Amino acid sequence: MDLHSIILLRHELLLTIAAIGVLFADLFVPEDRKKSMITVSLVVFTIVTLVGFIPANGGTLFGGSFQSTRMTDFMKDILNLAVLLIFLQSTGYLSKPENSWKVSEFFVLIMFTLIGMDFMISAGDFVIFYIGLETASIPVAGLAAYDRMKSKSAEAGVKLILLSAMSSGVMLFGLSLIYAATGSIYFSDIALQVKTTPLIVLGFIFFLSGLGFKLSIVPFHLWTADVYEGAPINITAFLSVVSKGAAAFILVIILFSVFKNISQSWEWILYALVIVTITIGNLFALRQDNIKRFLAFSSITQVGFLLLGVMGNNDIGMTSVVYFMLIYVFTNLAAFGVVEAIYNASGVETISGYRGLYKTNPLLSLVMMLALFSLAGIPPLAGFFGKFFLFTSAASQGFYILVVIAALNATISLYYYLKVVKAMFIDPNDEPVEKFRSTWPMRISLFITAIGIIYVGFASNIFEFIVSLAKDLLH
Amino acid sequence: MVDFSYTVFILLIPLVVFAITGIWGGRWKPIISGLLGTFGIATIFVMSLYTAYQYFFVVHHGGPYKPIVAMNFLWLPLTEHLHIHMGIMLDPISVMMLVVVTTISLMSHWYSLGYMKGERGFARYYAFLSLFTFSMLGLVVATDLLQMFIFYELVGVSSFLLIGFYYQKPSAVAAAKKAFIVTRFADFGFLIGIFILIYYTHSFDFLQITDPNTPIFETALGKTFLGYSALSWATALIFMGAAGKSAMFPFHIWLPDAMEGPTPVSALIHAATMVVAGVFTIARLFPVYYFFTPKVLLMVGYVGGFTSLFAALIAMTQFDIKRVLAYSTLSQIGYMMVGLGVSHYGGEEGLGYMAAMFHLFTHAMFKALLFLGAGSIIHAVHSNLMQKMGGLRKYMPITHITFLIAALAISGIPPFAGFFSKDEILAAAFLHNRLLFWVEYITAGITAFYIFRLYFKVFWWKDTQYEHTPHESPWTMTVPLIILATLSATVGFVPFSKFVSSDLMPFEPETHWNLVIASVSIGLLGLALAWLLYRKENDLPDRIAKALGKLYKWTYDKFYIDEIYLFITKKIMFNIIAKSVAWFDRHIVDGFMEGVAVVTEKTSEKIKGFQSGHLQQYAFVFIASVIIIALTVLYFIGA
Amino acid sequence: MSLSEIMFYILAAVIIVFSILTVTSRRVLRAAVYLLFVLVATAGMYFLLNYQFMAAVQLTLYAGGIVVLIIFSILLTSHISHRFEKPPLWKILAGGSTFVFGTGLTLWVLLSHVFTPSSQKAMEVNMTEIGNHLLSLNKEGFVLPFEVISILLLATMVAAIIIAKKEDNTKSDEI
Amino acid sequence: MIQGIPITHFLVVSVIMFFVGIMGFIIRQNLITILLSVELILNAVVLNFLVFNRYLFPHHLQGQFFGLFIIGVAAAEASMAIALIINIYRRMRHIDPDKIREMKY
Amino acid sequence: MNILNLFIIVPLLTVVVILFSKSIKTTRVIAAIGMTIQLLLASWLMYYYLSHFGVNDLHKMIFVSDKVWFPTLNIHYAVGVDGIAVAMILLTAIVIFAGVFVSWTMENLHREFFISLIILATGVFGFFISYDLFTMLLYYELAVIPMYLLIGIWGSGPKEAHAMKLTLMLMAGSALIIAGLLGIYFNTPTIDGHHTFNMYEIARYKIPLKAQRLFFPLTFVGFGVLGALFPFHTWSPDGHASAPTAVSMLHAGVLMKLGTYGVFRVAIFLMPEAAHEMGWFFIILTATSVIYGAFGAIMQKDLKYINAYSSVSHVGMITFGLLMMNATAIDGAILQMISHGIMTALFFALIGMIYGRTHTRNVYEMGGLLRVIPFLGTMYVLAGFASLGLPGFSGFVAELNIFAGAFMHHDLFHRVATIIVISSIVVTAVYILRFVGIMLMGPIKNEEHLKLKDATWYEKLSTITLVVSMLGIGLYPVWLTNTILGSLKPIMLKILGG
Repeated sequence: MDLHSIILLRHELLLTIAAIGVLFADLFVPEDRKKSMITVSLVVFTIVTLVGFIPANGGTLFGGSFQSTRMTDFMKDILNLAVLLIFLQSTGYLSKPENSWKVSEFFVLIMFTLIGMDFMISAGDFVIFYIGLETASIPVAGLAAYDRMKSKSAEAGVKLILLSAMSSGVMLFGLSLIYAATGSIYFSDIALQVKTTPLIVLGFIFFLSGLGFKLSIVPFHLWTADVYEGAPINITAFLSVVSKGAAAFILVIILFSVFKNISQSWEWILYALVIVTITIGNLFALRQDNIKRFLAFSSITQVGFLLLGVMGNNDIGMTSVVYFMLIYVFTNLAAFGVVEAIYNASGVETISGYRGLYKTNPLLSLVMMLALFSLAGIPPLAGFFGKFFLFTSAASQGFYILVVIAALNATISLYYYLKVVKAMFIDPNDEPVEKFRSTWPMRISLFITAIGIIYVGFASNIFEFIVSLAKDLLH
Repeated sequence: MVDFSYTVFILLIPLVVFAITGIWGGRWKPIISGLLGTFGIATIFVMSLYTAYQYFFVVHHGGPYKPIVAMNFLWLPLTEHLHIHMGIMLDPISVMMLVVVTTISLMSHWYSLGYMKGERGFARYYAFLSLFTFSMLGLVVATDLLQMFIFYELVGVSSFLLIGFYYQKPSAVAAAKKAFIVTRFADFGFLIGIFILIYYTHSFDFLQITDPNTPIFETALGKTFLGYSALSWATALIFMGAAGKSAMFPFHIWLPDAMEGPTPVSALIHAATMVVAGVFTIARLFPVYYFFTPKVLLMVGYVGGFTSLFAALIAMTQFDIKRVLAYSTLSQIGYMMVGLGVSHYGGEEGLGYMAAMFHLFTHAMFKALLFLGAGSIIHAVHSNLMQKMGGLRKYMPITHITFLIAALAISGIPPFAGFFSKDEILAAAFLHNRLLFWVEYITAGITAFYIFRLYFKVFWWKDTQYEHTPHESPWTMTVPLIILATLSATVGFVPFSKFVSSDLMPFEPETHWNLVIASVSIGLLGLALAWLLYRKENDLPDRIAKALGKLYKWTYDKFYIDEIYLFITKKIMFNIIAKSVAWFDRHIVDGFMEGVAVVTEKTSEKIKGFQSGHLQQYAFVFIASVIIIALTVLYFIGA
Repeated sequence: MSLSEIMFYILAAVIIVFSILTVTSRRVLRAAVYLLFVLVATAGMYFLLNYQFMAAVQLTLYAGGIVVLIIFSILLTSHISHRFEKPPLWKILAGGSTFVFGTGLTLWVLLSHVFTPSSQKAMEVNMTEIGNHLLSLNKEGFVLPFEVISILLLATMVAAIIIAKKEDNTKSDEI
Repeated sequence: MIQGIPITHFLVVSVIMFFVGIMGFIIRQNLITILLSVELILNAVVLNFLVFNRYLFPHHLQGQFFGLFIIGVAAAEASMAIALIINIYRRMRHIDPDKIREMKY
Repeated sequence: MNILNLFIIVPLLTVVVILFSKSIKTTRVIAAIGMTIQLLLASWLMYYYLSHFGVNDLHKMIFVSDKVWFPTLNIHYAVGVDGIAVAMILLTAIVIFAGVFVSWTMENLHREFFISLIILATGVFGFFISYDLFTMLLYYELAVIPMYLLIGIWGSGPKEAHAMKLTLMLMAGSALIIAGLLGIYFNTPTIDGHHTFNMYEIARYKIPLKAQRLFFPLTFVGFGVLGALFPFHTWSPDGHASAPTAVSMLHAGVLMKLGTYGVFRVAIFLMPEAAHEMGWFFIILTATSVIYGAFGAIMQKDLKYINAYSSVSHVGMITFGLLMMNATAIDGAILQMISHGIMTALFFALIGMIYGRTHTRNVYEMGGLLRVIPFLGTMYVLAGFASLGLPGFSGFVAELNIFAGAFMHHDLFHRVATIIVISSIVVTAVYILRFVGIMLMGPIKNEEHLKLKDATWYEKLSTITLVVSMLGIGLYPVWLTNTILGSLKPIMLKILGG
């Protein structure tokens, strides 16, 4: 291992060191002072995040198994940032007495998961991809059941682990078929061999379904709502932002590079999937009262939009996906942050419980409104830009009808986002959530997300930066 | 060459007066507004007379009376070549109208100082009068059709405002609405007529289109629709507008109701000036009608003839004195239309044209007088109904005498003004269209009958016991009456054909003595009949009415034209169309949009079973979807 | 028919029969044991295919590790004599149809695909080779997955601990 | 490769095993048996990889290693699943998938 | 800095300052100051334009500035105005100015109200100053969304449902717009192959007819929804009825014009060939809007519904005029945008004021109000006259241009449609006079109404501003038509040149 390899692997190595460091540090902290691990972990992870931003050129390691590009680095930075925000938001939750004994584990597990994602993103062959994927999902099942005293949480965990095991089984079966047809597990080799034969297409569909499961694309999404509802809010946020972000990114990479030759096929598959994903996500989100479940379906819809970008199948497509992910990090985490803050203060996690929130907690309501409007794609918030570029990307391939369908669905989504806004701002309530002060880390995270929501859309330099990264990666 | 540009003040002064009294009138004493208005009108009256003098005796002494555009500015460019100008065009008829309008307006203003004294909204009243005067003057001096249309609308709205002056009286409100809407409907035709004209000729400037030798109508004449040339349709539609303003059948219904307005308003607007705007329009476009669409001109004549007879018949049976006068107005305007309809072009041939204008002129004087006299009576008796009057000659001598003069004038008894003009119309009809001649001839008799029926019932009949003894009106009211009576008695001697003619050349009309005798005798016949029936209280009229039975009733109920209109508006337009549109909009269109939402919600409810919470079902959906997608894709890639 | 062929068909039959029994048996412990048979038979297949290392891993890790773990958990959660109810009809229909269609579709695709067995010389699969590959940093080397999977296992351990650990402050069950 | 046995025979076995696993996942009445089905699925996949490697690409070991790692991951997955199932059992005193439906719609 | 950016910066600054306001008194004063500056700016802009371009000059965009924003997609932040935009900006400034004064006593959540209102106006200003399609879309949606809060929080009646309906229908429209804009973007055959959102750049090329056939209807209907195109108008009566006064004013007065302006600038200007080809269908729709709206108004009881249906009718006339594709009719349509904007704002302002006094909007519960509130009554009558197209008010000028232009179309179908549309002037007169008669005239129906007070100074200020604007256009329209016609010249070249 020379210095260069270390630089290429810096995200993963740092995270590993940090995770194991925290794990060890935990051994030396007495039972009654476990809370201090929160601070320690936050500091450690902030350093990890910041160091990740040090620019470096890409390269490959391990004979092509590990591919680091500026784009993957950037994506890892986004994920780090998202996780940092989640950590900031989770302090209140972790400070509760029933969680104090497992504080470090929370951080460690998430960091391990993150390592898995980083490897998945940088994967150059399907073995690394698969192991990264599993590393990114198995511990999450444990985290979903983190509130182990709650039956909902337990249910979430078991549903996630069993279904994810099955889906990875299906995905592996697909990979085996692709291996049979191409004779390799390396992306670069497969890309040369892929052509439209039934075997490959079948393998591809099996593979796609597995990835679709992680991304919760309809009809592989059914676990999403239940797990999101049952898991602790931070984990829900993690699942909906970080897991999904990583999966979306690797989907783009694999589709654009490995399966480029059969794009004719996957574009039409995605076409159908986009429509059902957006529509079903919308139809289910309409009726939800539990805010987490609501955000689950909303995130399904958002993934549908994200696939529009994938359909672009060019650097604009990739850029729009990554850009959207960046925006999505801020937007969704703002929403989850508010949900978390309110839940910690009052235990309310239903939309009907949010009635009259503006009267008592105006700032939180405003952040929530910003987040929801951004999710709905209302200018000048970042979500508008993100969504517009996704549409642009799909339109660049001539899928105008799809854009119309998607945009009309965005209108339906606006309906339910507005329902939340309505609950907070318009509906009267005799007993609204009482006025409370959220923790400082929570405030910081909400502040960062709010700034992100407002600023990222206008910041064309970010977009252009991603474009240059995408060009690097794809050409 | 005399500079006529000062004529712009004839328009501007009333406008300014309107603005001032309209905005600040409520703040100061009412009488100030009245005086301001009256003096304003007096000024422009003088200016109009001066203009007439200049035009007829200085500039064009002895004719031909070429039109003069005194002022013109671009108001609105429609296309690159088609611009709407606002301007002042002086030609014989517009100068004549300037005089008529300012005269009657002045009289009305003056008269109103007494008549409207103490009314709430006195300033408003004068503001509206000024507005009307401005609009009417703008109409008569219009240089192009669209300017005319614009002022058509403006006189319409002034008329609306003035009819609805007593806006707290529901009947006044209804009448105002009716007047406006009926004329608006006619204006709709007018506008389309103008557009058809523009479409084919690319011109609506009077100077261009009224040139008898103009070539611009060729395409319009070439295109036909339902057997008539496009130009015919245009002119017919323009006549529709004219008929609306002039209350020709079937647009006449608004005029009797318009009597809800203050009486001086009826005198000014609904007798002398605005209602003849239609006649004026036809006269203005006379060469177009005569040379290019003679059939339409004939139609104008027939509509006029029918209206005049029809209205005269109704006038015989009415008891509201203002309504009698209103129907009389209809009838007289019908005369003017007949005059135009039967007229030919040039010199003696164009007698009808000249006669129509002449009748317009004289009619303005005597009809205004009749109305103001009626106003004076109403002022004294506080009622409009003949049944509540009688024997008034003792109480109101000046009113009585002036009214009698006017009645004689309208009956066509020499030497009063009406005689000359009506006789010339009859002569023209006699020369060119016998049918119309006979219609008008009979109408002349009926006219004399109903006006003297009115006269006798009000001033003779019986000695009614009044709650408050009626007394003669103040001088502010009687002086205008006297002035107008003088005019009614004398203006017949104006050598009108020297000034106004169809081809702008003065001419000397022949006198048809046989016609003169005939027309005077039928007038006297009517007068005598009225004398017989109504001089003293008796029950003969009632018995006659009974004997006529249905016929009388129909006439009394104005041949149910109002009811037909009501049926069309209330039943068809409101109840059928508007209600069904409202229903359709709420239930079908909006229902569809709501339906989309409901269907979405319902679907959402229906498919919730997919999210059953059941682990294994999720797995099944997962696998089944994979298989289905695979099958579909494999089918499509042709495996 | 050679010995290996006979072996193959026996193993295949065992795998298929016991697979089906695994998912149809109404006694959970038996199902686990049937699974064990399947796994062992699969290991036999690996031997046939000349993958001794994999067979060994299969036997130790899968048959030895996982199944034992599962059996323990069965003992924790069920009574041995307990027979569960028959699955409801919709499950049978759903499961059966997925099986039929899934197998049909996949086999149709696989059987219609012309696999051309490689004529290249087979690589020796001995422990040295495997060791070399596992520690190689180059292509065909698997040191990275090897490292990552260790992280995965560590993470799983930690996660399993927080799930399964008894809490001091809560009254635990008899488990 | 084994003389006399075509690759397709292996594939039939693995495919049947795979879909039996899937079927089992859907029909079983007990979370642990569902886990057993998952193991069947993964086992079938591993077999697949090995067969392909041996028959089609005997010159490298990629399939074998993939299979190896799948077994490793499967072990982790299984232990995690068992931990969670036991957790469920503690909460609910049963592990019947039909009754674990607190969250739905 | 480009002067046009002030139209964005001033409102935003106002919003920021309002954030620190403590009471309604300071809030409204700040808002009033901000919007007065805005009005002055707009007037100055108009003056500047008039003084620089005569009738026969070559009209150009002024204050053009173009900054690259997203270079990869060639998205620019491009601002610049021609005469039409200047006129629309002036309209917006007038209406928002009046709107602030109408909301003078908005006690409930005053800061939030004024902020939302001003953000709404910012969106509108932004839409009119920009000529990059992306920026336009951005501002367009920015203008639409505060409506939800404004109606939902400060509205009346079933406000939530109506606000939702309005927002969703408009956003559905904008969904179509997005697809349409992207279609235009990707189908413009630029020489260098770089796609562009620059409207004037696109106008230099001919989008292939096949693409136009898809994207013309998309953009037309998309913008048409905001222009209350039949049958997508149903948000308008409900939304307007529930909205607070200033919002109704701004929405009917200005926001609906965004729709028609978009129809003109995007659908027709960029895809004239399709507009020629498919125009007939939309002419049927718009003509239906005109007549249908007018008849729909007759049977209404609620003042706001009456005006909303009337707006459907009048705005239908705008799109109708635009579809006639000749300078006169389009000139008329743009005049109508301005005229209807002012007129309907006046209507809604008066309705709000009357409602504030009588606490009912049901016309049948009112009567004879002219006597107790003469100022408001008179203003209402004036607004009515403007609405029915009386000469002297702006409505007449606009309608005359539309009708004349439309009737000059060489195709018989267009002329027949025109006649149908013209007939609406009669129906309009019917319902306007009917309701004026019922509400303002006649005897007083409710004794309570005798105690009503007439307008306060701020009410007078806002209504007089609007009336004066109406008269300013109506009495002497040439200044405005010259501005519009001059700016139309280059546009007509594209539209007619094909």
